[in-house]
Amino acid sequence: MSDPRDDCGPEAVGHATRGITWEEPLLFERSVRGRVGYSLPDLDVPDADPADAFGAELLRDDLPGLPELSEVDVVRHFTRLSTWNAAVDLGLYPLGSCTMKYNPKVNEALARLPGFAAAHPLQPAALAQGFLELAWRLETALAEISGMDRVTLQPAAGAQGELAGIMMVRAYHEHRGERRRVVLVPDSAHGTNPASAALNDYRVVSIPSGADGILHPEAVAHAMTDEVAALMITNPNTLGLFETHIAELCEIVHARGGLVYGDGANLNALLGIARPGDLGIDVMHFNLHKTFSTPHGGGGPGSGPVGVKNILAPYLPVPVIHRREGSEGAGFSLDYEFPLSIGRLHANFGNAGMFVRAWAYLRSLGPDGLRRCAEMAVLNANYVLAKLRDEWHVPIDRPVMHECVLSDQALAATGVTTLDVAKRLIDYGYHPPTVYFPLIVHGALMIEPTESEPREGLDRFIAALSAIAAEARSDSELVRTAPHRTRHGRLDETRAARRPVLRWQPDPPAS
Amino acid sequence: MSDPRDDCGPEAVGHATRGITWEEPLLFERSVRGRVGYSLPDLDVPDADPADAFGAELLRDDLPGLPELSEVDVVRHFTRLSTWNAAVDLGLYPLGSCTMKYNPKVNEALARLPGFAAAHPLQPAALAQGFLELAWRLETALAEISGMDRVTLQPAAGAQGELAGIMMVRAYHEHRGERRRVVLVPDSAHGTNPASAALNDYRVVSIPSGADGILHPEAVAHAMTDEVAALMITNPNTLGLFETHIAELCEIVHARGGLVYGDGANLNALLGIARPGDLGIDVMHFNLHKTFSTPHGGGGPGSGPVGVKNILAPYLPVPVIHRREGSEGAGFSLDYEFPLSIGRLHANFGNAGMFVRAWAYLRSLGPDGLRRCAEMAVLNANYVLAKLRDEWHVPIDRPVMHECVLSDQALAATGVTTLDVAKRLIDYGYHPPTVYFPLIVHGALMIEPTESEPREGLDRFIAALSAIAAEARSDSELVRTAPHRTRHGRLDETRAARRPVLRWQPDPPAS
Amino acid sequence: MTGDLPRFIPHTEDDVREMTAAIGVRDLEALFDCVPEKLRLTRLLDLPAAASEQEVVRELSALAGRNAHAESHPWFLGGGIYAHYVPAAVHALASRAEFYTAYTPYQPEISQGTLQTIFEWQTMICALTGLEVSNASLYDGASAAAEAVLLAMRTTRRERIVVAHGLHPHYGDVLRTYLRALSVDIDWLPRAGDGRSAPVAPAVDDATACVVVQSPSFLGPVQDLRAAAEAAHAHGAMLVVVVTEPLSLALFQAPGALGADVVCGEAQGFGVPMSLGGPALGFLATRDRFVRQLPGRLVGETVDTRGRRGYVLTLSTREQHIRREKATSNICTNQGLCLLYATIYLALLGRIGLRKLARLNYAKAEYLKRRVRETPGLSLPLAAPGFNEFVVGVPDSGAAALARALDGGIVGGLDLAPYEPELGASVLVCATELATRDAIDQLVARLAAAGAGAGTAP
Amino acid sequence: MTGDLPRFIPHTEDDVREMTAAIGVRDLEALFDCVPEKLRLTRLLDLPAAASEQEVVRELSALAGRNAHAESHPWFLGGGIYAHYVPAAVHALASRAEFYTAYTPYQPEISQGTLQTIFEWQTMICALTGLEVSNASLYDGASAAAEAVLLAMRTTRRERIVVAHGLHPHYGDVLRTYLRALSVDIDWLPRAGDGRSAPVAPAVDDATACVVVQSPSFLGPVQDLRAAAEAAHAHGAMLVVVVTEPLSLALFQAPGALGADVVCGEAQGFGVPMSLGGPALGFLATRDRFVRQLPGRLVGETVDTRGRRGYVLTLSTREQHIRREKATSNICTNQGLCLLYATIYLALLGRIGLRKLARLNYAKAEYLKRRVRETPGLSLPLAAPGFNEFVVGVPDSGAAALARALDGGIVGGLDLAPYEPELGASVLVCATELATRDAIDQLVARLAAAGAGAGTAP
Ligand SMILES: Cc1ncc(COP(=O)(O)O)c(C=O)c1O
Ligand SMILES: Cc1ncc(COP(=O)(O)O)c(C=O)c1O
Repeated sequence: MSDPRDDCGPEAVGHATRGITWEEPLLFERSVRGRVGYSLPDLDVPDADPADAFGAELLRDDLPGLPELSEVDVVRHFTRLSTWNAAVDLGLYPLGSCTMKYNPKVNEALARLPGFAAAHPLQPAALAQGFLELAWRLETALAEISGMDRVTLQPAAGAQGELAGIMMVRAYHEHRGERRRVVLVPDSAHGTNPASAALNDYRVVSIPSGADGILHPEAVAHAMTDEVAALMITNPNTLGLFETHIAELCEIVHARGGLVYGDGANLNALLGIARPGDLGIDVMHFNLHKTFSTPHGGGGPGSGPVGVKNILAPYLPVPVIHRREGSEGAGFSLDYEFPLSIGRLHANFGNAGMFVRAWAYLRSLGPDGLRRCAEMAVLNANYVLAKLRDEWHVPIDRPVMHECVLSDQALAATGVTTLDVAKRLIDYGYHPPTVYFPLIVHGALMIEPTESEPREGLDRFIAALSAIAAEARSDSELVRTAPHRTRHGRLDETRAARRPVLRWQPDPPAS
Repeated sequence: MSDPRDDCGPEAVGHATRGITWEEPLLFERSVRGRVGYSLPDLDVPDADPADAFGAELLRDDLPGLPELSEVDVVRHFTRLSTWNAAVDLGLYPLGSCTMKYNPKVNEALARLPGFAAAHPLQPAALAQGFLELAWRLETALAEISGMDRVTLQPAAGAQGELAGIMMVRAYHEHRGERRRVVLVPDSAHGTNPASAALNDYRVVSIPSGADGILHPEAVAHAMTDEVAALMITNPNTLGLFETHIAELCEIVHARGGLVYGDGANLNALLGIARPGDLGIDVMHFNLHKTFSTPHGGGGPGSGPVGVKNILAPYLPVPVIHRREGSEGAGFSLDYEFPLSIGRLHANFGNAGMFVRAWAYLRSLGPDGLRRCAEMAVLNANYVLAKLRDEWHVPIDRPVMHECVLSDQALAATGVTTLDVAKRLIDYGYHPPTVYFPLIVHGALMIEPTESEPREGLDRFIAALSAIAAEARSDSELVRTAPHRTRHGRLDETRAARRPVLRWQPDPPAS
Repeated sequence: MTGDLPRFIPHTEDDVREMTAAIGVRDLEALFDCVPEKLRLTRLLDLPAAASEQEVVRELSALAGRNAHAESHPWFLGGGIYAHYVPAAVHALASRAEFYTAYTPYQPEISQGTLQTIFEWQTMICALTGLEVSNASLYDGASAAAEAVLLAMRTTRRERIVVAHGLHPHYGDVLRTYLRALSVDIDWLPRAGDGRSAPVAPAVDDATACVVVQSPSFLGPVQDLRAAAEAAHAHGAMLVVVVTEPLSLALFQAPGALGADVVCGEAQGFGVPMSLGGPALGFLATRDRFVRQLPGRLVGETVDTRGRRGYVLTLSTREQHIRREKATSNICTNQGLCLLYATIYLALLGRIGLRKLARLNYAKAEYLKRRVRETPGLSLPLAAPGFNEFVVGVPDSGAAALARALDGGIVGGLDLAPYEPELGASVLVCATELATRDAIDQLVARLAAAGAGAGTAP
Repeated sequence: MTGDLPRFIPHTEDDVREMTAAIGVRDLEALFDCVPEKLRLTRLLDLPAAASEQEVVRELSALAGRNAHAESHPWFLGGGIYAHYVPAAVHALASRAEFYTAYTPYQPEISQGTLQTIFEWQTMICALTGLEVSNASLYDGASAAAEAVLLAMRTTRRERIVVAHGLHPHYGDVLRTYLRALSVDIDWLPRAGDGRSAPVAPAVDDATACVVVQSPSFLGPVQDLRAAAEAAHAHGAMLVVVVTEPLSLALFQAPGALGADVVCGEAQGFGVPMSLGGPALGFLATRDRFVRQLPGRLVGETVDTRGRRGYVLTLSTREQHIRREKATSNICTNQGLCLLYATIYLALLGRIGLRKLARLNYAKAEYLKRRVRETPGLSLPLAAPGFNEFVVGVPDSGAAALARALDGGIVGGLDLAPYEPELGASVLVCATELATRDAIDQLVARLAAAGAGAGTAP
């Protein structure tokens, strides 16, 4: 087809085209009275009428909001829906800061073993030794990887890890009779950092990044007071830059009795290269769903273990997995004896299923493989940067680590914005990079290829971005109205927020 | 989009639209020297050089024809390829004669249990009692469903079942000192029928169907001689019609010492309604991948058990599963003591994995559910016929069973053929029906909805066919050049046959 | 491994050579020049060497083999995570890579599958809770309860919380953890004789932000939500209802209909594998007027440039990536895939099936209760009726009774000694559709007395 | 079940009412008026009543639990079906519904996924066999061998077959079955002392359609294919090489390069689950000039209306649906999904990995051989070298030796008594990448003598 909306440039570049897609309404619109999608065993005990115990008015007489569908309907519904998503298994998903690396299939198979998937959190430790050993080994490995002394796996995601970490910081100061009220957060930080600090009732003071995109000792020294409980730092930071002054920054904070929190979202770049603990970080979180390949699940689950130095160990959330040498091999138990613990963060162990995947990943890679991750992730990011540097505006043009940040400035004259570029990339078969973050870069396009993408894949992606830059100049309308190949054109997000429709409701019966 | 090639008619009808699709070259075109997609254990025994035993010239030094890819490459390759297929899980797949019913998910999960999927055909019977019991129960159930006395599960598909059945017929006659040379096959029969007879060195004599689409006693009587070993009959036949004279036909054949082979491909229509064995059939095959919901797998595997009356039991293929009552419950063993057996048809038990699925299906449905299958399959076929009768030409317009056959005759004036209609149906989101079969109907469109399709799904399909009939009159070009929404336009099959390219070969190095 | 490159990192040595050249660096080492020499790790990490895929499978299968699970034992252990049958279609569909290898649907045009699923979930949770708006999941039931309390505090600008007796003890712990930094006064109500909470009315005052009531309670009894609602509303406080067994919502009147302002908790019971309690599925629903205080993602309906209906993430001005320290919550990654499991599950069970399943669970539990009543040595200390879980008094100790059950191959329930010591020797038992009559009879016999077999059943 | 309609048959009673009305029939019964009254079944089928999904899972899991399998025992049993590690990615991809719920790709525009996969398979089989054209699978190795012989008979118009010793006995049985109706004279050659077949040359004459040689043979030895080819070709006969362990193709010279005209057999070893021997994966490759005699489906490259490359089923004039009784074979449904498994497997292992894996298998087998040689009581009756499988002479009887192995939890191999009685007490053992050194040592010790433990290893 010759319609440019349909055919995007030379096959060499166009990594996607148009094909047939099935339509599918909402479950509720498919529902048919009396249709059956379940099968339940016969009652092998006498039936019991809850009305006898509760009286009718406490009971529900119907669930009108739920659909009635057959298994066939449901299978087709979700199979069709799935085909409307972009995904790592379909192509490059360079969402900056999210480390959308490939999720090895064997990890999924192992997490589905009944010994993990059908086990219960409250079964006696004696009946869960395999899981406890796995969790203990994972904690130990994460400590070694990060240079921390102790690790808890409980936080369900990075943000909850931040919350836990800052809680421990708070407990630490309070235990020493100090009531510090401030947490320092760089202006380039992810939104969860200030939000997590605020949840701990801390006042957030923002530290400006230097013109070179990193934090400078002066800036931190200037903000550092005895009121400051901690500095939250992300290294490499959200511009993909290594905080070269990290050691000095930590000294400044430590000198005034503060602690340093490390946001480990970007740990992928440091695996086997450098350890946050060695850089002076006192407490940090890991994102198993980023660095350790557990799948992102369309928004989650993640897993946000937290590593601490010994000074913070007394404050770890309970229970803590305890390993004791026994006559016949080691045994594992749950230890609640942490009087200074911040307490529990999760009803159970955290996202245990992710521990299984992450451990399988670590076992598959080993120390050399982990280092290889970091090297290839950094190689890929710098390769993309090197190839795009000339055509695109690079706000801070320095060697990067795992990701690089471009901006739409070079296209200013064309009226094409970062959002337009993101949408047009979809036509080329790519999930867009992270856009408009970090906030300190105007019109940011944050590209994290991860180590999973082969070189020729990057070349195609680079060619697509070049083609789009050319399109912006030759036919900006084409870009500004993208995407064109998807089932949906650009969706109206403003309308969604102005007139929120947040659930389906049947049209009033046209009686 | 307003291009009719892109947008097919009112949303109400258009059950499909266009969306983004990922391109993907051949594995070999993706291959990169040195790329690794495997992981092998270290050698825990001394290495051994085969050259010591064989000498270099008997060994291969390379496998240049195989690709070098990472797991990421391979996963994306096949994930993308999969999105180019139509499938039962995506929508109606009314391929006549193939019974493309829904394949319950639980059957897949059960067949993957290591106790089935990782078991070996030659392990001692004592270590395979669970499987042998399942196979024995399935044989017993199929016998009850069909009214046959004994069943063998060995044939790997319907056609191999036909082969086995006709072999037994042959052995039966030979054992009685008769050397019959002819097999009667109706002109509406599936191609495998004559092919299977021919493989048994029988001369195939074709019996004309009556104007009403079924076999008439006169026609069979006329062809029936002492030379005839068997009549192969499909009931319901490939026009979806029940052979109402079946009992009489069988008598005619039996009277002259012949046997009647029943092609069970269409058994779905008779489940719990009537039993081939009661109709006079002496031997028949089942298609587990049709009637009993085992998935079609993109072409297979199928499974073609054969049921026989006692007169043919001595000729069953070996081994036969034998059940003996033991002190602690029944035990199962393999019986080879069948001196008159036609022998083996399969290196092992046949497509055992399909037995598991079929048995799970039978357990899920029970006798009422099976009858419900037949009723709903027949209801669906007649509903489609009733709704299309006026607009489409129905060569033989009688109440049908599981499928109905239309032709393109009503569109003759428009120049639109059955093939065009089939291709245009794709644009509407449907896999086309079987086309140009049975051969006795010119331009046949053979529609088998199966019981899996809900009524409203049929209504959409019917509306699509009506819309196409209208398009044929208003814009025949649109139909004759279909499909338009797929990644590929109509493919040139003639060219493929004229200049066969049957494997990929590297372009000669441009040195 | 045989010194091979990792199978899922595609770079060959040639790639590396050409790419470093294109970048203009000497070698891989040089890529890390920005990391100060003295900060670099000069050794390999001290981790076990890489294992091949088949070895990894062997190792982890062996570990899995050392855990009991609901497919290896008759299972009566609940207490917040429930053993229900998950239809095979749920796993088959949730295993579609387009779902589980995607991330938060920031880009709606290429994420409609995830977005429509969330919208369907929001709709069904509203129907089940009797409320008007639901978010797109939280970490688990415990953090959902904590987030609900924070929502109530923001909404009412009050800092006092009344917690009815019967909140899952771990939820209570998490609530304490979440509120530690804030000066909140929490009033924990005692248990009434029948097992329900002491009435909340006396405890509520005009400083109360919300009343938190779990129903069915941790010990099983269904609580008096209407009374709690009246008491709370009488003082301008909100009623937060916590649910740990979501299936109970199919049997009992919707909490929203009884006056709840927020209904939250754990939805694992809707087809999500138990998986040692995580990943689980926190849910939270409330009334439209509180939507701007809602934590977490939210999906809304809209149209595209061609007027075609579609779905997008919306009202994100509540969220951390926009509001930062002023956000309603710090949550970013949520439990999306578990939401998918539950949405598929609810679609399959549906309007009729879910209620039938709830009745099935109720009948099993009632039969178990009856057998307990009939069995000497066992007792039912709490009179208030519940759903599929309740307390059984045992002759010696919970631990001993459960050990007897385990001897019979049965995971019999939860020893309440660490949780409710004042109940004396007792266990919390749960009977779902997985419990056969025979297993129930066995359990009862073994809880009652050493060596007893099912023989004691009539 | 609770009297509910089957969950995967969507019709409600309303649907039935309206649809029968639209058709114009009284009721469902009336739909079957075309079935003569007296032929109708007047009772319900005598089958077990429907069970719910959870009950079906329990029942079939219990049956599965009563089978030994390669994940429950160290496994040395081969004999045509091989225990290899199947990478998880193979299952994950082959479980895509778009692959397994589709059928034969008759309609290429909506079946490119299946078609391109088959084309890739054809290409790789050609590379592995050293031939020029491969079909899209046959039922299994045995029927593939039979089809190969029929191809040779059609091509040469001759009816005499020479079968070298070492053809899998079950394949021999199937060959007899397939040829029974045709007047074919089959010459079964004896075994030579070293375990290979007696030379074929003396047996071939100008009436011979083909010589059939399995290599490695059923007993393990690699046969002299070059000699067989020369002998066959000298008389205008074809050489059909049968392969039951496809991995051996990665180690040894391609049969096509040694003169084979047809290479066929069983490709289950390429990532297809053993599944009690089926579904398996028959393959068949030959030379371009014989393509019109090829049985089964064939995929070819072509272009679409826009000139874009694509794939279609081709040369179908060979097939039953066109040629009917004159077709090259009666096959219709084949083993497509197994072909997908194998294609994914080969893509993952690839050019380098497959050879490394073959070497790994060879090394394990050689170590096992060495341990046998060193162990008193055991012997290696056949001198000719092989791949990963060979015959071990045991002191008492194969059955007794295997029973000892099983006592040690090991499935030790195949008792050859029923197959090659003249070899005396012996078992056929196979060592793949799954065999650990420790398991091998255990096996050897147990085959050798009752009660012996691994302790006897040096
Ligand atoms: C830099 C950074 N910090 C923290 C987070 C929060 O982690 P999570 O989403 O796992 O809660 C993210 C997630 O995107 C991030 O990119
Ligand atoms: C009527 C009929 N008979 C026989 C067959 C052959 O069965 P199979 O494909 O399982 O070999 C088919 C398959 O389509 C068929 O439709």
